[in-house]
Amino acid sequence: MNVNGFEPKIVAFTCNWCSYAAADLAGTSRIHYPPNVRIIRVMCSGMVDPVYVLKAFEAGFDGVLIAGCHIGDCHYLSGNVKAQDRIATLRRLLHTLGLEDERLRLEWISAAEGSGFAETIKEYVGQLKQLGPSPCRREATA
Amino acid sequence: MAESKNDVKIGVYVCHCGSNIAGTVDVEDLTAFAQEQGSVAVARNYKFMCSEPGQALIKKDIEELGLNRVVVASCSPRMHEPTFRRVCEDANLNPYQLDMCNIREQCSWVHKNGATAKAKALVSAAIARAFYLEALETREVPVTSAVLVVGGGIAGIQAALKVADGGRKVYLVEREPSIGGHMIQLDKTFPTLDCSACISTPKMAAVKSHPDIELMTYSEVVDVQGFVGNFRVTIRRKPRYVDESLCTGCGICQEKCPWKAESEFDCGLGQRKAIYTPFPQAVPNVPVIDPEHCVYILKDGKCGACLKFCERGAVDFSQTEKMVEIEVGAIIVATGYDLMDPSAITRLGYKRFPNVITSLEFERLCSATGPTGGHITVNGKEPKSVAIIHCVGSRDEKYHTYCSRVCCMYALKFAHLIGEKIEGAQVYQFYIDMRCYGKGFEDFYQRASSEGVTFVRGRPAQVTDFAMSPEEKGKLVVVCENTLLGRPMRVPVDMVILCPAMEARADAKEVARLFNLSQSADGFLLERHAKLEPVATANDGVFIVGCVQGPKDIPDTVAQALAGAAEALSLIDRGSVKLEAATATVNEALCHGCGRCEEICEFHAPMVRLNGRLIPVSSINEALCKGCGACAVACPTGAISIRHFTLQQILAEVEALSGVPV
Amino acid sequence: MSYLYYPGCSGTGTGRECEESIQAVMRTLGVKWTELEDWNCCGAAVATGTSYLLSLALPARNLALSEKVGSDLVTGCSRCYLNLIRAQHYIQHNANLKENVNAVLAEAGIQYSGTAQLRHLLDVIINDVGLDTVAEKVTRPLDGLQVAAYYGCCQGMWTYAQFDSTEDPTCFDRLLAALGAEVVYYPLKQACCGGTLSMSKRSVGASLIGDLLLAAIAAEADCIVTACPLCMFNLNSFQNEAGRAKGTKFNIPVLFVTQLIGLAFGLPPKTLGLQRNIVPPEPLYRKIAAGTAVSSAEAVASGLK
Amino acid sequence: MAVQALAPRSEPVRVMKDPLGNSFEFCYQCGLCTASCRTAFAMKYTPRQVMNLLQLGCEDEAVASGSGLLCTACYSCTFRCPRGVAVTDMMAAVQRRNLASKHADSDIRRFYRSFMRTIERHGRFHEVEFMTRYFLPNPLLLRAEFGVGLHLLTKGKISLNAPGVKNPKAIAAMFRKAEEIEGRP
Repeated sequence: MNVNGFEPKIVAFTCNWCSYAAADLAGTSRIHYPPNVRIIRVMCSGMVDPVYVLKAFEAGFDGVLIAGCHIGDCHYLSGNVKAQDRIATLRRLLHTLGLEDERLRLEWISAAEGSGFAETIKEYVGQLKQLGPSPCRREATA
Repeated sequence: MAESKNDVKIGVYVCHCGSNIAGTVDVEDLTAFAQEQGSVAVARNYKFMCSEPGQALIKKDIEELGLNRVVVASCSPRMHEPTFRRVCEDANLNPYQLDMCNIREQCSWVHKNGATAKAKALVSAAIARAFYLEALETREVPVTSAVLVVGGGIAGIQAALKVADGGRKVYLVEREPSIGGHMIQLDKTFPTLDCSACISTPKMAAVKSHPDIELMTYSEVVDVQGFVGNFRVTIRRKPRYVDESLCTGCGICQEKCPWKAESEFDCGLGQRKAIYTPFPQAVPNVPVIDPEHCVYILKDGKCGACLKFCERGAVDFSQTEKMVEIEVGAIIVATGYDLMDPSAITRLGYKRFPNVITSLEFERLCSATGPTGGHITVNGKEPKSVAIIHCVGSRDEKYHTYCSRVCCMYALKFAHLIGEKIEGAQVYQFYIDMRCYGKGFEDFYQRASSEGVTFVRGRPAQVTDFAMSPEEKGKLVVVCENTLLGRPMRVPVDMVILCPAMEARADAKEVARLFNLSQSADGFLLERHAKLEPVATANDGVFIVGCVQGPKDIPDTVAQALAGAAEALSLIDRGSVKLEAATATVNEALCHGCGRCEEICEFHAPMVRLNGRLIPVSSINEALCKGCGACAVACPTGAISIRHFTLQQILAEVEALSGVPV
Repeated sequence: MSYLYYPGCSGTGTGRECEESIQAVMRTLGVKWTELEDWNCCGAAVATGTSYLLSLALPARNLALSEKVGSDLVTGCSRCYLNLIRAQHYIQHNANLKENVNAVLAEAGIQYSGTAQLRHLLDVIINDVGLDTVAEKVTRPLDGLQVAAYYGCCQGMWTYAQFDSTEDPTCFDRLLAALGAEVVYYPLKQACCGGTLSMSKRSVGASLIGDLLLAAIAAEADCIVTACPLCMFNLNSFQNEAGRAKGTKFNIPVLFVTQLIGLAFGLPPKTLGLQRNIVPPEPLYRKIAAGTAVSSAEAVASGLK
Repeated sequence: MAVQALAPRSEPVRVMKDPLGNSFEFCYQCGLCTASCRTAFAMKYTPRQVMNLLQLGCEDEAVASGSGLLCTACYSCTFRCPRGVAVTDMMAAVQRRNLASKHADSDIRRFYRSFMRTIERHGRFHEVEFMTRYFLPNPLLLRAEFGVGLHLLTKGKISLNAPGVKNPKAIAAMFRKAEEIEGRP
């Protein structure tokens, strides 16, 4: 279902070396995408503490995107792999909170993939519109 | 830093960037919004914040209003963070108390509606984070004034010479008995056709005689400890069984040694003795004894011809493997490439037909120092017609998807050399695309074409000895499509030269692990940035040059070698290195010394040891720490945090971002 | 272990001698199998020309049938094997395809899950029975018999990928060597025989077959051995046409692999369907008899001569 | 006769774009497929050229050429292609469209149709029925094949009553369903 006029709020943790650079490239190439996403720059996707994700949902975000370098390209060799490993357990935790899998998303976007970044955001916003507001948020408003 | 909430004075500076930002974002509204945020002492906007007047504006406020935090809302920090950090420093504010807010690349340039709202969110987040920013000290450590060069091919040689000429100590480590690498195996070099040995042997000699170069051949790096500017390297020196200090290189031992083996240097086309130097111009000109073939070693004590005949008594079977430890400030990895073994592609007949050979084997056949003394013959027969097959194992997802970059050109060179050495020889080039992109390459292409070479555009499927016509009897037949005519072709020839892919060394993985580097998908080692950091790597102080990074011709290899030398020199000549200030730090009160951080860190920065009160706690070697944050997340007690990216700071950002509606 | 056997359409017709020899040899080797019940045509080389989906669904039905029983499905026909393994492979790697195929199979009241185990006759003989066992059964070694081992194309590309090298398979050579035969160097061992072109486009088919025969003769082979009924049919039936295409006359025996194994086992030619071979194989008998120390009495008894 | 200049087309190519492996777009025209092909010499357009025509959107040209009919599906090209293009499947798709088009050689079309018809009717191949369907409309063919036919008969290699599957209707139903899902070709 698509909640009328519902605008999902997304926070994106992007690694400084690839995905943040990709977002910059999307900018320099003037590739437009919905403003629903707010970016937080971290040095590495492996730096994203589960606490940040939980906080984000608690604070009322509808989706959390963690974006890093492609596997094998990590500036810190394997930070992205660590992030990947962590996501699984984190997902289980989110389940218990009644949050759907789609609300936490992991993407590898290289510094060269400006359009890729824009596409990801477009696609994700659409997906979250289908999904509707985050349960946490619904409770908050209810 | 004991600083109470109301001591914090934040200045917010919104940049118009001409119309780049102001055209989409309502900068006045944004400034007003910023002004209302807590702890904000002043909020201003200006046409170009990065300009002189813009910078002056900020400096003035810091000094006059006593700001202790600065938020600049403009372009990407990847663009101007260094600029504004300098501004802060000039005004005696710690540069780490600046936060940049990206409202151009990530806002005004990518949104129309909602740009201002988003800008507000971003600014509020920056302000929230700025509140928790701490002053950080960038530490400096001295640099060891010596460089390790790994690999004695043309890349390693050139890098070593350049660094040594700069007056710095160089250790050059080579696995083989002599330096020279692949280049010394080549006959002539394209496109200028100068003799490979003639141009590389002087360089090799220069290495030997250079006072600042310590050459270690027949040796391998086995361990690397430490960090940028301060590496501790362990080198294994294999027993040569010949005392380098005594040997005069007279060669009597090789003459008298009765035991033969296939010559690696001649690709197995020729033979060498059990005690040997790979080739006459070897550097050092000191033989090694190959324990696999020396009967004195195999059947203890029998033979010993070399012992008897060496007047200097340099032969010394009592030698054993030695470990040497050295300290260097920078490392240049130049371990080169392997040539793919084309027998994997059985249909091309390599190893089945003696007259199907690889490019390197052909180089040896052509070379005056080679097994045939420079006569192009197989089993004593001189070919009257030769097929040269390009892209063997290159540009082929079954083997290597990349282009090996040098084959087109040396294939043209081969055609020329054959024409030179064999009267009226017919040469066929089987190519897919002729890639002659380098300086003077196209001219060489033209020249070769004018010398009666036949070009057939098509990737051959097969090299067979099945004759379908009298002309094909007793010949090798190359089966392909002439793609320009769209006609299948069968070309009978006397010799086939395969141009196999240049591939990553078989032990590239171990090398990567040893020096803490990453490999790209094709197996070659990965540079830090494909364009702007071509020889630097993810591991500060370690540089990769030549074919270890990817297929290259000699000019490109040398250019990289010199770039590596420049990087190494600029690093050690600085005398000290600034260490990343945004590193991990341990709160001993919370640490249980569980060692989870030790396990997860790729850079061996954390180490658990007993503290003053003999409690096991983790401590971070800031010189090694890259500030990636892996340990902080892994730490079960939250004892570890990353400076400049603390839990507080990021949670504050999240909180603030959620505050402003989309 | 016991197998399910998929004879394929040629077994009752053009490939009858292949079928007969397969049965005879497997009996001798003590391999237990039952025929796949209610099997259907795999679509041969023709279904692809009509419908992509059918070219997968027809073989898939047989795979599905075998799944019900649960034992390995064996076939001695390369084309059948190719179609079966192709279907298995494609369906496994394309969910959408699997859906469509099962939609088609539903019409026949059956579904394919993907658990079927497919085996090639050679695979079973060489890797399950084992060459040692084969060698033990040899009573009339093929000493001095020069054989051109013709692997065939789709075999080379698909079959051998499963249990041998794709580009340069050798299992055939090993098998024939175990029989005492001398495998000659046959450069066209993986060149395609033209499949149905021999019928649908004679001029082309005949010339392809001609090359194969020429190569075998050039290699001084006494006979060609194949493991594919279609190759068998082509190389036997069109030697005149091939001769015309190449301006020569051909008369070289072409045997199905199990026919030659059978001879080495001393089985009577009739049980191996050798009388059905279009090019008379008799010259080989003499050669075999000569090459081995068998009394003419035995030879007569076993029908050699 | 003047050769008409070839112009690239924009309409989408209809041959199967979803084979296992890459589609023709990935082809870089090295010709390894053709070089590996035993029948390419007889094709108007070699496999590589067929891929090129598809890349140019000139599918009809490829279909009309009938090159697809000469593919024996030996898969050498597919297994060797350096870009992983499923050449064999592409050729088969072109072949399908040719057989369904006005360009089809009537004998070849009948060869395929007769073959599939016997399978549709019996679930298995049925020599006699096939031969009747295939040869009767063109007695010349029959004469050409007479020698072989005779051989087969005398050697007892033509079964006059080959058993079919238990329920041929089910097979026929499969044929219809496939057509319904795919449309033709």
